[in-house]
Amino acid sequence: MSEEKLNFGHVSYEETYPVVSRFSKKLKDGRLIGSKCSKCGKVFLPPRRGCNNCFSTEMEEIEIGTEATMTAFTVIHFAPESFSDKAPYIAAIGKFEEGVSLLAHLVGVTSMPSVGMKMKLVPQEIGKNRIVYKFIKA
Amino acid sequence: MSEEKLNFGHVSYEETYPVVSRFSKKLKDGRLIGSKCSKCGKVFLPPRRGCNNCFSTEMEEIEIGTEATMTAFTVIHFAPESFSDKAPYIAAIGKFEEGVSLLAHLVGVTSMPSVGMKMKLVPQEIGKNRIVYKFIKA
Amino acid sequence: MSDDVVIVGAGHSKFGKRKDEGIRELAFEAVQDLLKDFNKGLDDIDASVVGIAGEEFSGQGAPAAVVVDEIGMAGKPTLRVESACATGTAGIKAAYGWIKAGFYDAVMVVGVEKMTSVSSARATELMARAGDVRWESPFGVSFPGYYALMASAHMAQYGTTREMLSSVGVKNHFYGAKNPLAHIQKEVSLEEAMSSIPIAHPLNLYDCSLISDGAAAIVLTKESLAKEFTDTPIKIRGIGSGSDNMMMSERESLTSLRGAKMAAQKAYKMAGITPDQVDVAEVHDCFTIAEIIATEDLGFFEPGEGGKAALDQQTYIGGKIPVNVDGGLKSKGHPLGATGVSQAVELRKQLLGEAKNRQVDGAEIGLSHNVGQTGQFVNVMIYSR
Amino acid sequence: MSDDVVIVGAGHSKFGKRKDEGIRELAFEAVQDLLKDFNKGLDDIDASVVGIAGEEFSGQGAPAAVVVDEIGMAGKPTLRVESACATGTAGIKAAYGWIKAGFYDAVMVVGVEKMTSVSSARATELMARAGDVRWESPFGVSFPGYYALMASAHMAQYGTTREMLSSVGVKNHFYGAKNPLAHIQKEVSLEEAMSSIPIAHPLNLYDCSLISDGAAAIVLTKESLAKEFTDTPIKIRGIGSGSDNMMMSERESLTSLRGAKMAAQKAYKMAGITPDQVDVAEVHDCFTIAEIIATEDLGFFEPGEGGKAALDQQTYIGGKIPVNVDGGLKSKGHPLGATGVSQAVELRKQLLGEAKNRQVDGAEIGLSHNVGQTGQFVNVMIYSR
Ligand SMILES: [Zn+2]
Ligand SMILES: [Zn+2]
Repeated sequence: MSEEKLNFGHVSYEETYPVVSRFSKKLKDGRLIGSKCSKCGKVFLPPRRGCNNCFSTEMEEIEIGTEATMTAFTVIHFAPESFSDKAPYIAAIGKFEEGVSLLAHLVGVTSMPSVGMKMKLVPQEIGKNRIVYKFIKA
Repeated sequence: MSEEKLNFGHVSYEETYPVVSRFSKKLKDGRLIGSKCSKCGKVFLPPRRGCNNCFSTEMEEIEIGTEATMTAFTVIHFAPESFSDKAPYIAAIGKFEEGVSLLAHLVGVTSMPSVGMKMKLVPQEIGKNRIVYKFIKA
Repeated sequence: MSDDVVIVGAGHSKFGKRKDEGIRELAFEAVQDLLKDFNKGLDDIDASVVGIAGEEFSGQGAPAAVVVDEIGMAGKPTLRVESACATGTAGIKAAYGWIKAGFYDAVMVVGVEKMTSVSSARATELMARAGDVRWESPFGVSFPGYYALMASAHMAQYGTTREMLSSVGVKNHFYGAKNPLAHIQKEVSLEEAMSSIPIAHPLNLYDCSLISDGAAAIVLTKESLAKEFTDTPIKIRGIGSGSDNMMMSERESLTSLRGAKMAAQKAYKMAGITPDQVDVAEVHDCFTIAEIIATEDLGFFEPGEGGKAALDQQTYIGGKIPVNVDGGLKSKGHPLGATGVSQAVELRKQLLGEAKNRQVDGAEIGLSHNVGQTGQFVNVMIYSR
Repeated sequence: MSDDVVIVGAGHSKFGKRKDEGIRELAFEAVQDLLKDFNKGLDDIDASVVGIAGEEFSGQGAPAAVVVDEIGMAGKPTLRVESACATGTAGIKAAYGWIKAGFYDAVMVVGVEKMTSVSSARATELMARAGDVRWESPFGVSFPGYYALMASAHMAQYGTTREMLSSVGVKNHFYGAKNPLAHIQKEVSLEEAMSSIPIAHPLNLYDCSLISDGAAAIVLTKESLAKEFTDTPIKIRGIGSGSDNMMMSERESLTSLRGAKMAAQKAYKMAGITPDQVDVAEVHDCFTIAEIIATEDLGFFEPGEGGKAALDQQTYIGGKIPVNVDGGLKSKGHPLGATGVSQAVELRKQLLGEAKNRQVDGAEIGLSHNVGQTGQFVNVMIYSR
C-alpha cells in the first residue's frame, strides 16, 4: 500500500498505522469517524482495527457527532520535553452524545474552564502531513 | 563533589559515576586499576564500588598488569547506530595474568587475529573528557 | 495445609537525588542493608525478581542482569517485571507465585529505579509515554496531567477542594521529615503547599510525588522455613490485583480506579479481613488526589469522603487509618520500580514495631496499595505478623 | 496430588516485517488465532501476562496495557515481564506461578514485539544496550558481536568451522520454507549461506536471526479444568531457569552457557526425563553458534560436538534430535517478546500431530530453550501430551 500517511497528534511516538491514517484523512474532511463492529455492534472511538469483544475485524465506519460535554480537564504547566514550548495548555476529556469520549486540547478559552461545559471537536491541521483534533467552546 | 568527570568508552550510555571516573583518571596515567575487597579479597576488574561476595564497600585499589592473552574476538561489520561510521572494528576479550579479563577494541593488526594471541592493553584518549582502553598486539 | 509465604528480610537504600549511584549501586545499597539483619547469606537465596519500570531512565537495556550481578545473584534464575509504577508489588507477586509453584524456597525481590540522570522535562516525557501513545500522549498530557484530569472530576462530583488535596501533601511531608531514608525530610505548611507553583492544574508542586533514585529489597520464603532466616517473619496474607482500560477517555469513572477496587476486594477476601481491620496503610500517593481516591477505593472512607477525611487528619497516626506515615511517594520519594517493595519494607517495620517516631502503636495488619500508570496495573497487598 | 499446569489454547500471528501493524494489532492477531480453536471465551480467562522485551522499539511506555486493552483483557490483572530475548518463557513461568499460587484458574500469556519501526542500525543499537552499558556496550559490540565472540572461542577450542555454522542456517531455512507463519519462507544453499555478507565475523548474514514483528499467545490452566477448554491439553512437565555473569569478560566459559546447563538440568529433573527422551526441540538460535552451543548445553551432544552434529544433519527430522523444525529464530523470525511463546505454540502443534509437512512422527515430548541477552536469562521448558 503506497498511499501517503497522514500523521495524527502534535507529536508521534509510534509509527502511523493505517487505522490512524485513515481516521486522520476523514478528520481532514471534518468528519469524526469511529468504528462499529459489524458482528457484535460495539463502538470504538478512536477507531480500532478489530473488535476486542468478539474478535471480528469487520468494522463499519460510524460518524460521531462533534458536540461534547466536558468530564475532566487540566492545565499543563510543566510539560513533557516535546511540548516544552507549548505550555501552558489545556487538555480536556469530552463525552459525545453517542456515549464515547475523547481527550484533546481545549483552545480559545480565556477563563478557567469547568467540568460540564459544552465543547465542540474540530480538526486542526499541523503542516502538510499532520492533523489533530481540538475542542473549542461550543 | 565538584571534581570533573572523566568519561569512559567510545560512547556513554549511562551517566559517568565516580567509580568509573576514578578508574578513567588512573587509566589516563597509564595504570589499569581494579578493586580488591579488603574483607574477602575478591578482585574485580573493571572496579566496583562494593563487593558482591561479602557486601563490604571497603575496596583497595589493585594494579593489574597490561599483558593479556586473547580468549575471543569478533570483527564488527554491521555496527550499532552510534558506531556506524567506525565499522569494521575488532572487539576482543583478553585475559590478564591475574585471572581477570576485559573486552576492548583490538587495533593496529593487519591480518585476522587468532584466539591465543598476546596483546597489551593501552589507554586511548578521545578528546578532552573521554578515555578508553584498547588492545594492541604485544 | 498451605504453607504461607513470608518476608524474612528487608533492606532499603536512601531515596533521593543520588548523583553518585546508578541502578547497580542503589540495588547494592538496599541488599547491603537487608543483610545486616539476616541470619543467612546470599547462598541460601535461590533466585531473584527485579522490578525496574523504565529502561530509558538508566540507559541500560534488559536492566535486571546488571543489578543481579552487582548484588551477587548472577548465575541464579531471575527475571524483570514491569507494571509501570506498580512494578515493585508485581515483583513480590511473581516471587510469591514462584515459591508457591515449588520452584524455589527463597527468592529476593529487588525494586530499583535511577530517574535523575535525565532532566525533569525528559523524565516527564518518558512517563507521559506510559499514556496511550497513539491517541493520548500526542496531546502532551504529563503524568501529573492524567491525575489532574481525575482531580478535576473528583472536585466537580464531590466538592473536593484544593485545600483537601494540599492537606495530603502536608501530612506526607510531616511524616517524611521523620524518615531518615526519605528524599525530602522537611515539613511544609498548608499555606506553602497551596501556594506552590502549578504543575498540572489543579495539582501544584506539593501535590506531586518526587522524581527520585532508590532501591528496596525483600526476601520471601515459606513459613515452614522462616525460622532459619529470621525470628520475626512477616506474613503475606493477601494479594489482589486489578486493571483498567488503557485510555482515560474510555474509563467508566474518573473519580475512582476500578482496578484498585477490584484489587482491594480480592486482597481483603484472600486475607479474610475487612478494611476496618487494617492498622496502617501505604497507598500510592503519586499525587495527592491519588491518595484521596485510594482511601476511598480501599474502603477506608465512602466515595467522595476521602478529601474531607484528609483535611480532618483522619489519615494521621491517631486518626481513623494512618496512611503513608513514612512520607509516602510525596516526601519519601518515588523511584518507580522500588516503590512497591519500599511499601513492604515500611510495613514490615511497622508490624515489627521498629518505625520509631512514626510508629503506629500495636500495628498488626498493614496494607499496601500500589498503582501503575493511571490504574492499568494495581496490586493491593496485606501483611501481618 | 498436585494439579499440573496445562496449555489449553494457542495462537500465532504471521511473523515478518508487518508494516501495517503495531504491538496491539499483532497481539490481537495472535489472540484471534487462539480463539478459533478454543471452547471458551475471554470471559473464562482470569488474567494475562504480557511479554515485551523493549519499550523503545514500539515507542509505547509501560506497553502491556495497550496490548491488554486491544485483546479485550482490560480490567483483569496483568503485568509485563521482561527477560530480554527469553521474555516469552519468563511470561509462561510467571503465569505458571500465578496458577499454582491459586490466584487464577486460567491465564493468557501473550508475547509480542514490534521491531521494524526503527532502522536496522537503530535496532542493533537498542539490542547492543542489553550488554553492560558501563563497560562493554561502549565498545560498540552488537548483539551478533557477543555471539561472534563465543563462536571464535568455540572454533578455537573445538575446531568448529564456518561450514558447521552455516549448516545450521541452511537447516532452519529448509524448515522455515515449510512454515506459512515464518518471516522468510525460502531455502538457502550451504554455498549461499557461507558466502553471505559478514555481520560480525565469524557470523555472516545467514548466521543471524531476523529482526521481526510478531506475536504469539497461549492459555494456561490447571489440568483438572482442562477439559472445559479443550480436548487436547498439553502439559508443562518441566521448567528450569539459569543465568550468568553480566559481562562476557567475566564468564567462566565462552563456549557454553552455564545458565542453560543449569536450566536444562532443573527442567529435566522436574519432568523426570533425560535428554534422549526429547522428541523435538525448539532452541534459541538467535545465531547459528547459539544453536550449536544449545544442543551441547541441553545434553543432546557432547561439548564441542554440536557443530559436527549439525553438519551431519543430526538435527533434521530423522536425525538424532530434530531442532527448530519450524524454521527457528533464523527463518521463522525473532520478535523478542514473542519467541518463547512461539516455541510453546510450535511444540503444541508437534505434540498434537498438527505440524503438517514438518511433523516429527509420534512426538510425545518437546523441549523449548529460550535465552535472554547472552545467557543472563535462560528458561528451559518441557512439554508433553
Ligand atoms: Zn464485536
Ligand atoms: Zn568481599
